[in-house]
Amino acid sequence: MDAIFLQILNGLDKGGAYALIALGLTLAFGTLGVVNFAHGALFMLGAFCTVGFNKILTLEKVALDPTKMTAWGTPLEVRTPYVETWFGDFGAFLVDYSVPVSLIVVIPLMLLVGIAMERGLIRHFYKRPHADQILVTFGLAIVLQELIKHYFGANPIPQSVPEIVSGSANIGSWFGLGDSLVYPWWRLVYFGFSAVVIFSVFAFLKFTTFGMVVRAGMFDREQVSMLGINIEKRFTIVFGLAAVVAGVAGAMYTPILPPDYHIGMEFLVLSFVVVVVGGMGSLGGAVTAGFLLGILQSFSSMNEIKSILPGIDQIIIYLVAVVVLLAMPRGLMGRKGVMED
Amino acid sequence: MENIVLHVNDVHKSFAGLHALSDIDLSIREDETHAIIGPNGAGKSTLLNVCIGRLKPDSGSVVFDGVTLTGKKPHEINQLGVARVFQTPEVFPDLTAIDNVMVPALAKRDGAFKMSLFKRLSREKDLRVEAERVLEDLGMADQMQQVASEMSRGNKRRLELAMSLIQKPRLLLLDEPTAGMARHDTNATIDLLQKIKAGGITTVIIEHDMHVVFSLADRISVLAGGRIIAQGTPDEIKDNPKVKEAYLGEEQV
Amino acid sequence: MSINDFKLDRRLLMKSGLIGGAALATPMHFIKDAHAEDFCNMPKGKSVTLGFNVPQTGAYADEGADELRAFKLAVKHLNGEGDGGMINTFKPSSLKGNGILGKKVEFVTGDTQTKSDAARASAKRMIEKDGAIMISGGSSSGVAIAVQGLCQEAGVIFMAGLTHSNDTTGKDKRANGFRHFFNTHMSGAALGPVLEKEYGKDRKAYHLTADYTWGWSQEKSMRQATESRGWKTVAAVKTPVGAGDFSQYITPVLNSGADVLILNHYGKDMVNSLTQAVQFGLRDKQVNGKNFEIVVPLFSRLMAQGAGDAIKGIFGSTNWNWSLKDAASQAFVKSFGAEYGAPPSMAAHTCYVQTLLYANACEMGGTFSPTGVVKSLEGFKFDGLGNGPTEYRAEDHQCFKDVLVVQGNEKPTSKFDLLSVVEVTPRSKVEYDAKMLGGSLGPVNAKPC
Amino acid sequence: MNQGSLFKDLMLFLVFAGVVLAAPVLLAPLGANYPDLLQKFAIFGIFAIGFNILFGLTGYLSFGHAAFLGVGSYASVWVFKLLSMNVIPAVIFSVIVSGLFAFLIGFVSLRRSGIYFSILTLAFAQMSYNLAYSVLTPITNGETGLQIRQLAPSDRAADYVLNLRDEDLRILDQAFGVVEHGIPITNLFGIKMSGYPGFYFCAVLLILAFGLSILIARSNFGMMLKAIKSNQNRLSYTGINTRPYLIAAFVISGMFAGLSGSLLAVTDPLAGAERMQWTASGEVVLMTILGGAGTLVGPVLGATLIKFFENIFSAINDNVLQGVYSFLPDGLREAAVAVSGLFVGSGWHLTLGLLFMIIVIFLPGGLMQGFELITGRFKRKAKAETPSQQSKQPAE
Repeated sequence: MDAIFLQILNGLDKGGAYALIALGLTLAFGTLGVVNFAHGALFMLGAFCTVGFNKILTLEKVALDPTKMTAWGTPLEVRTPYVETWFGDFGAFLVDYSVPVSLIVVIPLMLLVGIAMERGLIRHFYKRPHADQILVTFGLAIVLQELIKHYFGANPIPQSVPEIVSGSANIGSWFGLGDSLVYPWWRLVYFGFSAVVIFSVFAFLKFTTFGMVVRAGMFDREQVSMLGINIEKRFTIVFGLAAVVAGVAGAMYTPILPPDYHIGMEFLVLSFVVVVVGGMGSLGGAVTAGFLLGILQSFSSMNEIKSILPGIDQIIIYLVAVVVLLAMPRGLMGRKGVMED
Repeated sequence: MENIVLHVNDVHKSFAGLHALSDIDLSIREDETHAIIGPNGAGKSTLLNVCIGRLKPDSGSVVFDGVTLTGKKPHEINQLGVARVFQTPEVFPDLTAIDNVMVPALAKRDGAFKMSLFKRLSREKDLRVEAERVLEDLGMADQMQQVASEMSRGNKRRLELAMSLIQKPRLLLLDEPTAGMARHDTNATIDLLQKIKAGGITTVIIEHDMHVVFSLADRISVLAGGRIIAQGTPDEIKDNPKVKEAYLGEEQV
Repeated sequence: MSINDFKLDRRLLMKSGLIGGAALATPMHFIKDAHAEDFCNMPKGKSVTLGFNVPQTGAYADEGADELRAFKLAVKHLNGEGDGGMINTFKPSSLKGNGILGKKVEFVTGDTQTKSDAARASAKRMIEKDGAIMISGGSSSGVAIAVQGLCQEAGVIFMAGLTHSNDTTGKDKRANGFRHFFNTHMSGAALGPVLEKEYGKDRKAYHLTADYTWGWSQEKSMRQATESRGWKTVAAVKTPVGAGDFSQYITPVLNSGADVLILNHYGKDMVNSLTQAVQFGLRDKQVNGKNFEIVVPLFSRLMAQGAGDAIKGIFGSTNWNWSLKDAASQAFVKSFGAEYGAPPSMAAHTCYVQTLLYANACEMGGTFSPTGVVKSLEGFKFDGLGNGPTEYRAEDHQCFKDVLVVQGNEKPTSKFDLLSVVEVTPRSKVEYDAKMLGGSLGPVNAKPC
Repeated sequence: MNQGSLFKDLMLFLVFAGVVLAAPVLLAPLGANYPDLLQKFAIFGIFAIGFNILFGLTGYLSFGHAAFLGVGSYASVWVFKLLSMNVIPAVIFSVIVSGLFAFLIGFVSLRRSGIYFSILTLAFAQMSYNLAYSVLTPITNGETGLQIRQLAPSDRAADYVLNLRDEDLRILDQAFGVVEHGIPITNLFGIKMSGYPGFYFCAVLLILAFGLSILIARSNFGMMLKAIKSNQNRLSYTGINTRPYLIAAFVISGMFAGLSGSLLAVTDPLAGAERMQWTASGEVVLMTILGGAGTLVGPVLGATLIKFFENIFSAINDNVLQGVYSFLPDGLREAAVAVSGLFVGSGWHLTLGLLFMIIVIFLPGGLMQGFELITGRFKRKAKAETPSQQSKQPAE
């Protein structure tokens, strides 16, 4: 019973991450019609904004201690972070909270990245064949990756969570289910965070005039343009929004998965599968598919199931994708005519 | 009694509770040109789509030459000898005019599928001659090597007509062949269609333009609110009060 | 638009005619003069070329970069430049500091991408194009076995880099291949006594195992080593390689009744699963009245950086660590640190040692011929390369030496100071019968290529 | 202008054959004239040609073609292990097996179009990869990859079934009394299939594959595929059942992939699961688009370019750069080496990424458009047509 409860939590947590990643992709892919292979790279950039932020916060003053030597005969370096020297306790607090605080940096930076990408590159590819979009965005993804590798190295870089949420929450005691039901605080935070972001994006597109115009534009761009509305400008902002959503998803995920320059590629295929299973052109579909795949993946990893179907956890995502796409021609909630040819 | 080529029996079709077609009975005779007219939203296109298998009727059947078309796939219906020209010209935009016509020619000769991997298309001399002739007949001798996407709308429409004609269909369905045309082009189209008519092809034509209808049609069915309200020769239709009522305020008959 | 319409003018036709003519004459130029060569890529000039095949892209790129640093350092030392590093401590040494057999050592590099196909393509280039006579490097067993097989076919020597699977010198051993690095069996054998001492006999272990050959082999070795000491195995669960998020495999551990989690993961999988296991509070747990513990059988300091604080206090094994105090290790660390400003990793160490051992074998036999090199290396006993007295066993071309059991440092003094050595398990404790792992070396390939 | 004359096609074929056979000479100045890389050029050329038959002609973008390549490799190695080191049975068997596999996957995946089709093929390929890597290890030998082994001792013949991964049978070779020392090498009736003979074997098959692709592109069948790409819906109203055409194209291109997988095993008998990973499927997509999808020669050029970067650029290290810039004074040389070092060696991916972007931005029709620019045809053509249409055509 506990095991199932925990797997549901795992599924929700995973699903939150998948949904968040897919949400950004489907904004650009399902609605603007751009096959964005650089989406994973945006996720990775978000993560590295956080890493960079933390690096800056922990920049150290290096003093040489000539009395002690390293094994290779140079004086030992004594390092103290500037932030702590300058701000004392507040500095320490900043370092402790660097992951959530970094969002202040991640959001504007990713918005800029997204807008620059759309203006500088993607815009010229709206009318080009999907194949060209794939090639150019894939090229861009590689370039971004290599730049990150150049500055941060290839190894994963750990990020710690704030002290206050570093342990596990005793969920069992909340529901009177005993003490053995524990779950890491940060994962709960991440789940809550993804829910907030998803709802904000939906609310933004649903209740603002901007959102209404964008949704109309997704259905019929020409029609909206004929009304004298500058839909291109709004699409730029939508792309920026997609970049922000991908970026914050990556940033907040860093304590769970120490990021390296390649992390985006690992999420790329998954995010495409989630978006397509959800159905092209449907934000709700992407989110639903994210949670569906997250939960199914968690359950398929249970020993009880693996012992009957060995290796099922390795292929479950793809298996579900095949079943859904064969049973429902346009995924869970896809719109007709979007990316079908 | 003349031969009945197409028989539409008591067809019903509704979309989300809205009756698009009800009690449709229609017989198309061999070699006649039959026009279906009606105000906007009368269900003309729906009827045509039912005839070519694009839409499945809720009840009733469509029988072509003794074969029930209901539930058949588009290519099967075409292979039976039913060709269609679409309202917005549907061609192969990336292919040249001659290739656009070669494709249906091959479909007619080789059937719905043939693995002719090594047969060079350029060696299909007979078909090519025929295709060129059809294009020439339609006044497209100069455009044979032009890629369809670069053609004017009028030329695309003629090309599509050529694609249908090369198949020598037993039944040709034309969906508003003059939609959006200027008067001058419309007249040219009428001439063209008259030529085709003279060649003896059973044709069903959906049209808004009464000038076109009365210049071509042998018989006319009037559709309104998803029902056939009148049927007869052009002269009969002209004087039919129901038709006048249906068209009142919309168009001068 | 397709090429079919590109203009065929007379010039092009003439050119193609020319090309056709050239094509007919071609093969003759490329069949090497077999008689002048006794074995593949026999060095004829004043230099000898070694091929260093390391991951430069992908997850192990940093490890590969460190290996490459070590190779360059070894070449420097062999050519008599720099401070000589471990050449000074290595004995019995036939190295003279004037290259190998008087020929200057040169090297070529390539990118394995940690993929067998790419690694073999890269090694083939070194052999076919650059004339490399020995290939070394790599940071995974799949790649090592693939390249070893290739070197066997081509008739050059393969000195394996970081490869930990039993198969490299077991089932998949080859006469032309040699491994200095230890293997999963040795890890298990070395860890067993330490785990017993630290955690007692009455323990229940839960294994998470990377679902591929190395993972299975590591799991098997750890189960052997722990079960023979009274531990029970509660469950052994296979996890997909590159799973990223391991939460769905970790939560079942919580209520399984196990009190030890053994992570048979390497590289990024290890970083992720360890980080996440610690986040799930496993190490703060009390089970069966004991502290819950995590064990990582194969530790790499370079990769462990990625797990941050999570590695503190965790036991594992390693082939070598820069904190060792013997003269050889210190000489190597000094030389490497002075050159690159950071201490070498165990991957770097094994690559450096392999290069020296190869050079030494050539000097011993007085020849570059694979036959001679194999003969010199087989059964070669040496010391002064950082692992104490070591022997290249003739039966399986595996080095036998002491194995280090390490623990994550609670209070590291620098970002390099992650592991401390808690036990040096003597060679006798980790040795096994060569027949145990199966496979056969086959004949040495020293044919011309 | 889709129909070249027979004469032009023949000339194209002959020039292509000449260039391929002379590749060892032509590529010498680039340092790419060693057997392994030449083999890779030919093999991935075949792969890309086959992929182009599906993608270039029908517009259906498969993201799982590497699965067929992988299956072809495994099938070949199994033939080597069980029957004979002669490459003919292996190649034939591989093409058949991958064709069957492609039929199965195509039959299901082609029920959908557009992105849905792409994801279905991706899903099948990823499942194949994941299973081959782990659960199917008894057939694929997992991460290590399936290899040729020494013969099982004859007295063990009774229980060989248990140990086939590690001990081989080679029934045909044994029947013909072939004597083996250690692990044998693949051969074509005695000619060893490594080195240059291996390249020429692949080259001949590449030329045949190229010829076949010309035939298909010019055939009635090819015209139907182009019509599918242009307007599939219209085609079915024209009386064509598009599904069997698509399945046939899918199977043919799967067989080309199987052939290239087989040749990978022929020239280097080891079959690993990573050949089936999505990155490998992505690679052939990139090769085809880079060269120019829908063109005849483009895919081969794209394959050559990517393999060239992978093998030659990645091998350039600081030492080599020092040599290249040796003519510069010290300080300048160090700077030049440092800057160039970003793009070669471990930075070769960066160069590749930039190359992708530059080509697709400036040459929307892929390398073939660049080629046409050089041959001057583009300019003449541009007078007749608007440049945008001209440039748009090839990649659609």
